[in-house]
Amino acid sequence: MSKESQELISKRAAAELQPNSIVNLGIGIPTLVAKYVDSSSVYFHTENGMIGVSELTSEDDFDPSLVNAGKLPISEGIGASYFNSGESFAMIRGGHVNVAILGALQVDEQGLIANWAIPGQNIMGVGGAMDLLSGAQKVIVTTNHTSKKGESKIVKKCTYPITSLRKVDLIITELAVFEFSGGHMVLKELMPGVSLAEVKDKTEANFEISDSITILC
Amino acid sequence: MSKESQELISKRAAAELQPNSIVNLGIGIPTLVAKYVDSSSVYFHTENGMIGVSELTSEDDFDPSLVNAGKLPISEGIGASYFNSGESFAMIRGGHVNVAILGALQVDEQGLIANWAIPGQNIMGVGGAMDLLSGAQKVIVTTNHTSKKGESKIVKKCTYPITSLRKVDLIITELAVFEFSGGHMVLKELMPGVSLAEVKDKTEANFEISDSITILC
Amino acid sequence: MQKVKLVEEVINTIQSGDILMVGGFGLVGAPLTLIDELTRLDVNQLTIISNNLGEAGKGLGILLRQGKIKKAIGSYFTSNREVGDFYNQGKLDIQLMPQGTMSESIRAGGAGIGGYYTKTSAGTELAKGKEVREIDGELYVLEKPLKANVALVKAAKADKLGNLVYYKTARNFNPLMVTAADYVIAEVDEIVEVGELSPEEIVTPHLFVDAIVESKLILKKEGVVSK
Amino acid sequence: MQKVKLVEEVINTIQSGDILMVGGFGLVGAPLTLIDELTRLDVNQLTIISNNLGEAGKGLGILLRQGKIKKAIGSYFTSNREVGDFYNQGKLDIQLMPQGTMSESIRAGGAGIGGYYTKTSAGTELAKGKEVREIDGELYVLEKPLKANVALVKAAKADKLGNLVYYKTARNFNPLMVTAADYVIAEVDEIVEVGELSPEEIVTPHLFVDAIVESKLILKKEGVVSK
Repeated sequence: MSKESQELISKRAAAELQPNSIVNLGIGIPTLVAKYVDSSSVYFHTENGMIGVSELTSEDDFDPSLVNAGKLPISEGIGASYFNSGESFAMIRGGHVNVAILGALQVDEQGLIANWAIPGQNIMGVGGAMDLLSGAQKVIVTTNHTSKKGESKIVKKCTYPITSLRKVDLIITELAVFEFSGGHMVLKELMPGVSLAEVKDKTEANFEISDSITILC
Repeated sequence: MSKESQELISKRAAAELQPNSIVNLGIGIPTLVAKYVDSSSVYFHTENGMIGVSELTSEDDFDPSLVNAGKLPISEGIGASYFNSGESFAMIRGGHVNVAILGALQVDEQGLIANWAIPGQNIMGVGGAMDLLSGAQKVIVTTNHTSKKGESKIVKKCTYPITSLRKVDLIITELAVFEFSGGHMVLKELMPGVSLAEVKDKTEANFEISDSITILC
Repeated sequence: MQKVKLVEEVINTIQSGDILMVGGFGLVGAPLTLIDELTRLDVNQLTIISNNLGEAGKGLGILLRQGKIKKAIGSYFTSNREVGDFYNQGKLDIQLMPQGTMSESIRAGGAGIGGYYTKTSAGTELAKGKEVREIDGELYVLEKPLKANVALVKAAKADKLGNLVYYKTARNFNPLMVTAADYVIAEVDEIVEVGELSPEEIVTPHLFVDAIVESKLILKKEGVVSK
Repeated sequence: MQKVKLVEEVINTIQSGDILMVGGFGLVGAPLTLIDELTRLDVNQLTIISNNLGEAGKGLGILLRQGKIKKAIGSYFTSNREVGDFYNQGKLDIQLMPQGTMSESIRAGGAGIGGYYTKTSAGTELAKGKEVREIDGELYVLEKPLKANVALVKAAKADKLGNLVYYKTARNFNPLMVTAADYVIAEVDEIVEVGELSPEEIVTPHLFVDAIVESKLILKKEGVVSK
């Protein structure tokens, strides 16, 4: 994905975060969201056992024992605290994390997500994805609209193994923002310069179009 | 029970504790055991969330927020630590407490104990007794041999509601010490000045007599 | 977000019919100021999840006398003999739990666990009507999570974000209860600025705490006194 | 009781066929000295419970190359691509678990819980063959406790009794694993006298720890280096 697309998606996801919310960021694009948020008003939780994750101020000035779930160095925000992995996932499963922002291989028109396994390949990792889907109050998917091969990642029905029975709440791509409401997938926003025709063309899933559709700029 | 009997029982129970063991003391006679143990070599666990309980050095010099499971003031031994009730019972249930010393209303010849409820009376409390029986590696019962009415507390079969399916390991009374081995109740020791005839007379349960029976003095 | 509130203001979160968790082992670690304020609140039909119901006419024992409690869930009500009287008169429903099961069920409620198996109480009267299962040759009882509408807890210190640290055995059920209620009110003896508590010493991270009040009543050698 | 031991001495506790828990999230909070010593020990057929299996040829990845590991239980093996190769060649058995389920099962193993229900993984391939139960209208999966013969963990400091404190995100699985093994070896960067750690700051009470060794290898910015 282009740097511009990543930035576009991350910024849009950042705008979704309410002040004082507890947010868990997945690996990849989700991690970038932190750059666009005032970390003194949003509290980042990382499943390896910390709340109050803050961005590194310098790439050289890091503590090798202070990392996020992607094993990348981070720093400690004011008011931060540490806990063990069991307590961390108790927070997640118990519904204490307000928002999880996750990447996806596929999301389908029901809101089911596949983001951990590819059919025909060894399944070697799952990490915290299933727990975050089980427990986070709101799940936002940030993803490229299409795969590297050009296939739509917003599909009618996931063909990859699903991550959870829980349906996601919002999808943000470089082309559009979809919301799930009342069991329907609804196109809510178009990214700057994107036409409805392009979104229809690149989306396999059936979706409704919001009456109040917004064109971001 | 007379002070002498209490002292006799507590001292005998204290002698049962191996150096460096983790010990939980119930309310009543069990609490007295601590007086006869070097608390720098035995570590007392209390289910309200502490390991390293130490005796008060003076009755006036206490901290009202530092109590044992009987809500009595205690002090903090060197190397002590605090934890919440859930963690405390995780230690107990998980088999991390070496010895629990408990009082009893009845113990039967199978080793089953009743120490929380009396038939016909409201059952208003159970506390940590059931958990200690589930999880402690060794359970020692310290009790009067007979009830205030003179009835044997060492019975053929508990008529009071049992506390657990788990059988106790040792019974210490002011008359004798019984051990359970291979499913049998075995008289192991007579307290000073107590005759075998007296123990037989005051014990409803059937018991075997150890080949190596000891007379304490 | 301003979490620091007045006791009189925050107590109104509690409504008739609510399920409340109340921290403390007897008076130790109990939110004495909040309990006191609750006795002045016009509510009833409460379900109280707490290890004890105070003593006769003290702490939660006042609420009992006031007839505000419909049901009590705990492990040791023996310390207040009026509990038995209310129960006998059909004025109070009691759910007695082993203390370890009570604390584990609260943890389960906060940790998104749908149920768990424990050996504790298997084969006893407290397991009556519960599902029993043999696991590796031993009997286990299925226990359910406990959750509440509001939790009233006591801590030693809070920073203004709501991070909490506790004091000695006043910790007890408090760090569990903060995880298992929709709204959590922490009564503390001292409120400090964010950053004053060490990140390694914080026992309850702020995400669990909704409101912080400063204690007015505290436990001293001579009993419960004004601060 | 002398818990402070030499690495070379205490590593012999581990025997072929043992189930081992190894702390750490990648290299962070991993007992690097103990893992290094384990690569020199003549054992095989090990089951390793750890979030990852190191990286290719690093940490637990060396044990894998040595053919000492029979089975790996963890949540994220993707960081060592040789894990897939060994699996495809039938040389390694894999049990993949959601990270929250893995940590909860270790806690359950240490806490005497016979099993528990979680929504995590319900309806997915990881729930295949597992008992599913509907609770309050949602599907939950029954998960079992995890236990081990030996746990190798990393902490920042120990006192000579075995009380432990951790450092930042190097805490991770370590405080859980100490509760769930028959024999627990804690590798620490500093050993202090009993009484030097504050009773309120101790994260792992000493009853969980059987042996303490001082670390020789530590994680620095430039990677794993001698201390």
